[in-house]
Amino acid sequence: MHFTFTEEHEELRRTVRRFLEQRSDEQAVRRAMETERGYDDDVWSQMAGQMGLQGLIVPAEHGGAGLGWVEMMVVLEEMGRSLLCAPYLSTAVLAAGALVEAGSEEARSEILPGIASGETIATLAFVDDGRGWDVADVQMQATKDGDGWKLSGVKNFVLDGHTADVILVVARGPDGLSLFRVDAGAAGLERALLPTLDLTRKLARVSFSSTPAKRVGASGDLTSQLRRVLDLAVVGLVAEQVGGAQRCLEMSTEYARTRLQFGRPIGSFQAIKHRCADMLVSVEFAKSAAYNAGFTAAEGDGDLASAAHIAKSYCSEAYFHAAADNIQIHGGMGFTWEHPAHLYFKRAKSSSVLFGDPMQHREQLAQSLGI
Amino acid sequence: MHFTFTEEHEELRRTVRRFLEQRSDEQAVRRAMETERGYDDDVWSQMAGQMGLQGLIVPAEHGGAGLGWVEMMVVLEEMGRSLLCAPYLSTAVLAAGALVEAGSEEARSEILPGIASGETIATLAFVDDGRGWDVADVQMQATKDGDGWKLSGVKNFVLDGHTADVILVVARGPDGLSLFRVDAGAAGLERALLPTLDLTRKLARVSFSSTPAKRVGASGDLTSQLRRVLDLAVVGLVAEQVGGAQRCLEMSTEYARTRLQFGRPIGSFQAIKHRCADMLVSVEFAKSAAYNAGFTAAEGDGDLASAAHIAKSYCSEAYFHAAADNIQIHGGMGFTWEHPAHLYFKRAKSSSVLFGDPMQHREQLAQSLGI
Amino acid sequence: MSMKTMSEAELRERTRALLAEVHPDKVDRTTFRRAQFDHGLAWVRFPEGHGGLGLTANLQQIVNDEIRKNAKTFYEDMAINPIGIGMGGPVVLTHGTEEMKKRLLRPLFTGEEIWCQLFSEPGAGSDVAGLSTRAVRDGDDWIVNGQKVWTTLAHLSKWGMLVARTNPDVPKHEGMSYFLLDMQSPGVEVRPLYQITGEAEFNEIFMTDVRIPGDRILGHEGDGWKVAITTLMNERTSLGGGGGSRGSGPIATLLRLWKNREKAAFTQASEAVMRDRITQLHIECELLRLTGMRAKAGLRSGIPGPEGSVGKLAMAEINKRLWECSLDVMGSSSLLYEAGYELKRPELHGRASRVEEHAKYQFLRSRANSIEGGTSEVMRNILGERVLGLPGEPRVDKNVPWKDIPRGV
Amino acid sequence: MSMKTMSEAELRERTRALLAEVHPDKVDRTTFRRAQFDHGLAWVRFPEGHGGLGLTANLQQIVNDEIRKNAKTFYEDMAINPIGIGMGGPVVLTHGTEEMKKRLLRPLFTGEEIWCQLFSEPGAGSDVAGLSTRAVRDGDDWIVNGQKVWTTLAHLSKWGMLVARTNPDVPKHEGMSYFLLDMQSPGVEVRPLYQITGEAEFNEIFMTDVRIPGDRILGHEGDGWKVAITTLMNERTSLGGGGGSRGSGPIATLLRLWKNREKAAFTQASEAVMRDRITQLHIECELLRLTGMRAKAGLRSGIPGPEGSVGKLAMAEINKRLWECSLDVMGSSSLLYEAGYELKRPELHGRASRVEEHAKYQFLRSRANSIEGGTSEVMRNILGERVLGLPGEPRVDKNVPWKDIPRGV
Repeated sequence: MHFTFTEEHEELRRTVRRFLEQRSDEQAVRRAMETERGYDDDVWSQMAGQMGLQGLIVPAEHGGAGLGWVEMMVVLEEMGRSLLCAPYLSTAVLAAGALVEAGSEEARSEILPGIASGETIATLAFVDDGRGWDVADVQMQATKDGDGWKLSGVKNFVLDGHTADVILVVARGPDGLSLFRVDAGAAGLERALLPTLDLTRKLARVSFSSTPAKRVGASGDLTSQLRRVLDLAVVGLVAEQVGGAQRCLEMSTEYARTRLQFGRPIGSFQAIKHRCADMLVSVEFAKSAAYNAGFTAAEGDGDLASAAHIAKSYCSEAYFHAAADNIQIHGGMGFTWEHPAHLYFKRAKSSSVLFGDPMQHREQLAQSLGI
Repeated sequence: MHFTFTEEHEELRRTVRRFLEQRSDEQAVRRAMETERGYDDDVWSQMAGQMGLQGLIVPAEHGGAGLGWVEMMVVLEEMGRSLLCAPYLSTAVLAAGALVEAGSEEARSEILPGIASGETIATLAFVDDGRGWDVADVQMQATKDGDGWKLSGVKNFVLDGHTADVILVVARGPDGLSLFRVDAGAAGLERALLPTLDLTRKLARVSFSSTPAKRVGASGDLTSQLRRVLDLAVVGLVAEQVGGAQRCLEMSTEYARTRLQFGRPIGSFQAIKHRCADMLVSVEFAKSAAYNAGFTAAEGDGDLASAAHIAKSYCSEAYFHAAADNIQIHGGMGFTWEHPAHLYFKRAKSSSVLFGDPMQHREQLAQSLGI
Repeated sequence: MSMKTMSEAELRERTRALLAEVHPDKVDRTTFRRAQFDHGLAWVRFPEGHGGLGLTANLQQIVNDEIRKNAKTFYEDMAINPIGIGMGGPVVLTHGTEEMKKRLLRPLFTGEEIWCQLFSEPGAGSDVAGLSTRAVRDGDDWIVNGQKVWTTLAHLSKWGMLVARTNPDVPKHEGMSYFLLDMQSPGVEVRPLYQITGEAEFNEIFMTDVRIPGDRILGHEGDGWKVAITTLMNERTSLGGGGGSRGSGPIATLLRLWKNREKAAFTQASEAVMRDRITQLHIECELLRLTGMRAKAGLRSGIPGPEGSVGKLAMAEINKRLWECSLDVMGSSSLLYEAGYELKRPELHGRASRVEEHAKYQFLRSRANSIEGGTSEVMRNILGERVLGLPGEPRVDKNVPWKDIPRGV
Repeated sequence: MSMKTMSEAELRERTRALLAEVHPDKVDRTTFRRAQFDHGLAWVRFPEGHGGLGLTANLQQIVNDEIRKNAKTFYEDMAINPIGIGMGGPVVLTHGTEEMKKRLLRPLFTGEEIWCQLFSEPGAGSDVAGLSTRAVRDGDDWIVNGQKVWTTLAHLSKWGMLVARTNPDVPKHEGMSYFLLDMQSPGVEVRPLYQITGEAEFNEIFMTDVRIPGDRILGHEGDGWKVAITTLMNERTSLGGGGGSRGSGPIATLLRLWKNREKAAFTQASEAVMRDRITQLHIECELLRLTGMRAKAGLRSGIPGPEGSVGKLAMAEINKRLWECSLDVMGSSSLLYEAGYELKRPELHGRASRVEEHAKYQFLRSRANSIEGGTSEVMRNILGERVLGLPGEPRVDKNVPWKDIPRGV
C-alpha cells in the first residue's frame, strides 16, 4: 500500500472541486434537496458531458473513462464535501459497479454506454423489505416467464429508486443470486419516494408485482461478486464521508478563527481548540481508513472486505462526530435551518446507517479476523 | 428515599475523618502497605476501642453499636478517602455482615463480640478458585465429619485471608449453600498472600485439605441471604470508591489551583478546568449512586440488588477515571512512586474488579430490568 | 395576624375560601387567576397586594395541592406564561417600581400579557454581556437599535425584557441598562427562526429606532447587568435534571423502542452490545434523577450543593447520547423522517406522534441541549470556577471600554 | 566525484569496502563503529570528516541494509546511545563549533560517551521555557545551580545537554543558554526517580555550584531556546505511530490475551460486548499504523501532512485504552501484579515475562504516554495552533522579564 495520490489524481480533484464549487454550492444543494427528483438535470448533464464522471469506472469500450477506484474515491470525496445532490452513488457506483463486476457481457454493452453518457439514471435495488444490507439476506425470487423473468416483492431503501430509468434488482434465480433489469414504466412496478432524514439523498421503496424483468447478471450464483459490489459501494460511501467530515472540520476551524466572544476568537479557548484538534485526529484516521480501502479496491489483491469494514465503521463515526461537533462549535447558529451545519449532520447520520452501521461492520470484521 | 444525612451522620464523618487524618495519612498508608500483614495493630485497636468502628453494624447485644448501612457508608467513604490499610472490609463488612444476615444465633454470639472489640480479624471466603463473584457460582462442598464438617478446595481473592483469625467459608452442605467457620491454624489450612496490583488491600489464596470446620450458617439454603451480604459488601465498596474519587478530585483541583505554568495556574486553562468539571459531574453521580444504594440498604424495602448493580457499575468507572485524570493533571509528578496518585489509581482499578466488574453488574441489572 | 407565621392549615383554608368564591371549573382562566392573584395566592412569597402573602416560597405547594384536590382545572404557570412567571415576575418584584408592580404583575400572572426575554444577540452568545444593541437618550425617552435572537414567544408577547447598551465608553458590564419593551412598539419586527427540525421555537427581533419611554427602565441606568443576572438566576433554577419517577422520561422512550425493536435486525452479539449501551444510559438517567433529588434535598436542608449546576451539563450530554442510541436501535428505519421538515411554528401543546417519530424529532432537537441556556463549555467553566474554585482565564475584555473590545459578527 | 550525486550503487560499494576492512562479526563494537564513522557511513547526511558524506538522509538506509545483509551483528543507534545519536549529534552538527564536532561526534556514535538531555524541571513541565536553573558567569566559566528531572540515562551519561537561565531580566525565551555539561563534574548529583511501576527509567539531577568551562556553550549566550528547539524537533520525529505490520505491537498482545481468556469468566453477552470493544481497538491501532504510513509517504513525496503530529496524540490515548481493555480481558486475575513493585532500575533489554505480566506492566506504564514527550494537552494545542491555524491564548508571560512571571513549585 503506498497511499500516494499522483499528480493526475490531484488534477482530477481540483477539477471536480472547481466544478462543484460552482454548480453545487449551498444554494444549489438546498434547491435540489427540496425537489422530488432531488437533482438538477443540467448539472447532471455537465458532469457527464464535460467531465465524464458518470462513466468513471465504465470501461472505454462501453464509452467510459475506464478509470479505477482511487479516482472514484477522489471524485466522491469532493461530492461528499459539497453535499452534491445527484443520483451518482446509485448510477455510477452501484449500478455501474454491479454491471462491471457481475453483469453479463450483453447487459454491459446495453446499459453502460447510457450511464457513461449521463442519459441513463440507474440504481441497484438489493435490500428486501424488512431485511438487512448483506446481499446474502436477499430472499426475493425471480421466476421464469417465457423467455424472460418476473419479479414480485418489495425492495426498500433503493437509492434514487423513484427516478431511475433502469433498476437492477438483486434476486434469486435457479442458479442462486443474480441481477435482473426492470425499466421505469414496467408493468406492476410501483415506486414511492421515502421521507428521508437526510434530504440530500433520495431513497425510494420499490414494489414489484409480477413485474417483467430481464436477467442481466453473468452466469452462475453471483453472491461473491455482489458482495464485492457492495464493498466497492462502501469504498465510495466512505470517501463521501471523509469529504464531508473534512468540510465540517474546515467550517469549525474557520468559525473558531473568526467568531469573537469575550474579546477573543473562540478558537483561542482550549475547549474549542482541543475539540478541533480531536476532530482533526479522527478525520485523519478516517482518511487513512478510506484511502486504504480505496487503494485496496484499486489494487485488487488485498482483503477488500476487511478494509471496507474498518472504513465503514470508523468513517461513519468520525463523520457523525465531526458534524455534531461542528454544530456545537457554531453554537446557536449551528442549530438553525439557514446554516448548513444541519445538512452535514443529517447526511452523516444517514450515511452511517446506509450499507450497514458501524457495529454491524465491526461484527463482520471480528468474524473474519477470528476475534 | 430522602438522601439526607443527619447531624449525627455528619458528626460521625468528622470524627472518622479526624482520626484517619492522624492515623492513616500518606506515610502511614505507605508503611502499612509495605508490610505483609498490611495494617497497623495499634490503629486497629484504636478504631475498635475509641470509636467502635469494627462493631458498627454488630447488634448491641453482641457488643456492637447496632448502627446501620448509612453509618457504614459514611465510615467507608472516609476510609476510601484516606486509603486506610486495615482488614475492615473483610472483618466489619463481609464477616460481620454475613453473620448478621446469615449466621446462626450461636455463631453470632460466639464471633461478633470479638469482631466488635477489635480482637478478631475475620473474613468471608466465597470465590471458588477459577470461578466468579456470584455466590451461586460456589461449588465447594462441605462434608459431614462426625459432629462437625470438613472442607476441601481452594478459595481465591480472600480479603485479608492470610491474617484472619476466623475465616467464614461459603460452601455447599446438604441443605444448599451455607457458612462454615475455619480458624487460623486449623489442620490442612494453607494461606498464601497474593501479589496484588493494589498494595493497600491484601488478598490471599486459601486452600483447605480435609480441614475441620464448624457450620455457622442459619438453617436452610442461604443463597438469597448471602446474595444480600454481597450486595451489602458492594454498598461498602462503592462508598470507599466515592471517598477515593472525591479525594482525587480534591487533589486535582488543589494542584490545578496552585501549579503555575506559562505564568498562570494550570487550572485557568480550560483543558484542565473542564477535565476537573467533568470529574466533578461523575463524582457527584457516583455519590448519588452510592448513597442511593446505602439508603436502600438501610431502609430495607427497596430493590437493593439493582441499586448495588447501578452503584458498582458507575462508581467503579467514576473512581477509575478520577484516579487516571488525577495522574494526568499532575503531569510527570503524578506518575512517580513518591506521589500518592498511583496509590489511588491502583486502588481504583482493583476495586473495579472486586465483587464483579462494571460490565458484569450491568448485565445483571439488564436481566433484572428485562432490558 | 402576622403573615409570616400563617400556618399551613390557615393557608389551606384561605385557598378553599378562594375556591368557594370563584371556582376554576366554572369561570374562565382570566377570571380565576385574577381572583387567585387578588387573594395573595398567586405567589405566596410575594408581598401582600402583589399577588402574595409574604410567606416562604415552599408554601406555594400547599396552595397548588389544595386547588388540585378541589378542582379538575389546574393552570400550570409554565404553560401559561413561562418566561413572564418564571423570570419577569421575580425581576419586577426585585427591581421594579411600585407602579410597575401594580401595572404588570396581575396580567402577567393571568396570562393576559405574555413576556419574552431579549438578551442574546447574534454577536453575543455565551458572552451575553458583550451585547451591541444600543439605547440612546432622546429627551425623556430612549431610542433603541439592534438585533436580538433566541427569543421564545416573542410573536405572542406584550412585554420584552430588553438589555441594551447605554454607555459604550465604560467596561462592558457597566454600560448596560434594562428596559421593558412594549413588543407592539413601532420599529419592532419579529421573525421566526427556523431550526434543524424545521420548526421555529425561537424568533429573531429587529429593532429600528424603537422608542421606549424613560420610566420603563428596571433598576437604574447602567444597572442592566445586575438586573439581568437576577433574571438569569431564576432561569438556571428552572433547568437541570431531577424530577420524574425512576425510569420515566427519555429513557422510557428508549426502553420502549428497544422492546419494539425489529428482532431480525440484530444478531445475538449486536443485541448484547446494544443492551450494554442501553443499560449504561439507564444508569446515567437514573443517576441524573437521583442527583436532582439530592440537589433538592440539599436545598431543603439549606446546604446548596453543586448537584444543581451539575444537572444542566449532565442532562444535555446524556440526552444527546440517549437519542443517538435510540436511532441506532431503530436501525435502517432511522434513514427516514416521517414528520418531514415543513418550516412552521411548533404545535403549542406538543405533537401526538408515534414513539419512533418522537425519538427522531428528539434526536435532532437534543443537539441544542448543550447550547441553549448556557453551552456545555460555559457550564464547565461555571463548575470549574464557581464550584471548584479554579481560577478564571486571563481576560482581554475587562477594564476596557466596551467600544475598544474586538468584536466580530 | 561530487558526494551529492553518489549513486546508490557507489554507496553500497563503499559500505562493502568498510565491511571488508573491519567486519562487525569479528571486531568489538567500538572498533567497528569507529571505522564506520571514519568511512563517512555513520550518518551519510553529515559532512565529510564528521561521520558522513554530505548525502541525503534517506540514503542511510542503503548503508544499513548493506551491513545487515552481510553481517550477523547490527548495532541499532537507538539501543546504543538514543539521546546522543537522536538529538545530540544533530544539535552539535547544527550549532556546535568545529572543535566540538571533532571532539564529540565520534565517541557519541560509537557509544563510548552516552548523552542525556537536561531540559525539564520540576517547576517547568509543559512550560519548558519557564525553567529556573541558573547559570552565572564566573570569569570565563559558568557556575550552575538548579534541578532537572525526567532525565533518561543520566546515570550512565558523559554529556548532558543543559539549558539554563543566563539572564532573568529579559523575557523567558530570550534569557537561556545551551551548555554541554560533563556529567562527572563536581556538584552534579544523579538520583533515580521511581515511577508507578517501581522502576526508575528516569533520574533527577541536582546541580550545586557546578562549573562549566566557557567554551562548552552551544550557539551563543541567549540562544538557548533556539538550540533547544532544534533538539526537540529531532525528538518529535522519533515519536508517533506507524511502523510495524498489520496487527503487530500492543494490539497483538491484546488479541493474544483475548484468545487465552478464561472462557468461563465470560457470558455470551459479555463476550460480545468485549469483542466489539476489542474490534474497535483493533481498528484504531490499524488506523494509527496506516496514518503513520501516510505521514511517511507524505514526507517522501515532499508533502508533510498533519499525520505525524497526530500520531503522538493518538498513540498515547489509544495505548491507555488498549491496556485498560487488556486488564478487563484478564478479569479477576488483574487484581494481581505478579512482578511486584521492587524499586529498581529497569532491565536494559526489557523483561522476558508472560504476556499477562507484560500487559499489566504496560497498563501502568502507559499512563505516562499522554505526559512524556509533550502532554496530550500540549499536543492538542500544537495541532490546533500550528496545523489548524487557530489563535493562541492571551499570554501573561510574553514580553515580561522572566523574573516577574508568577512561578510556583
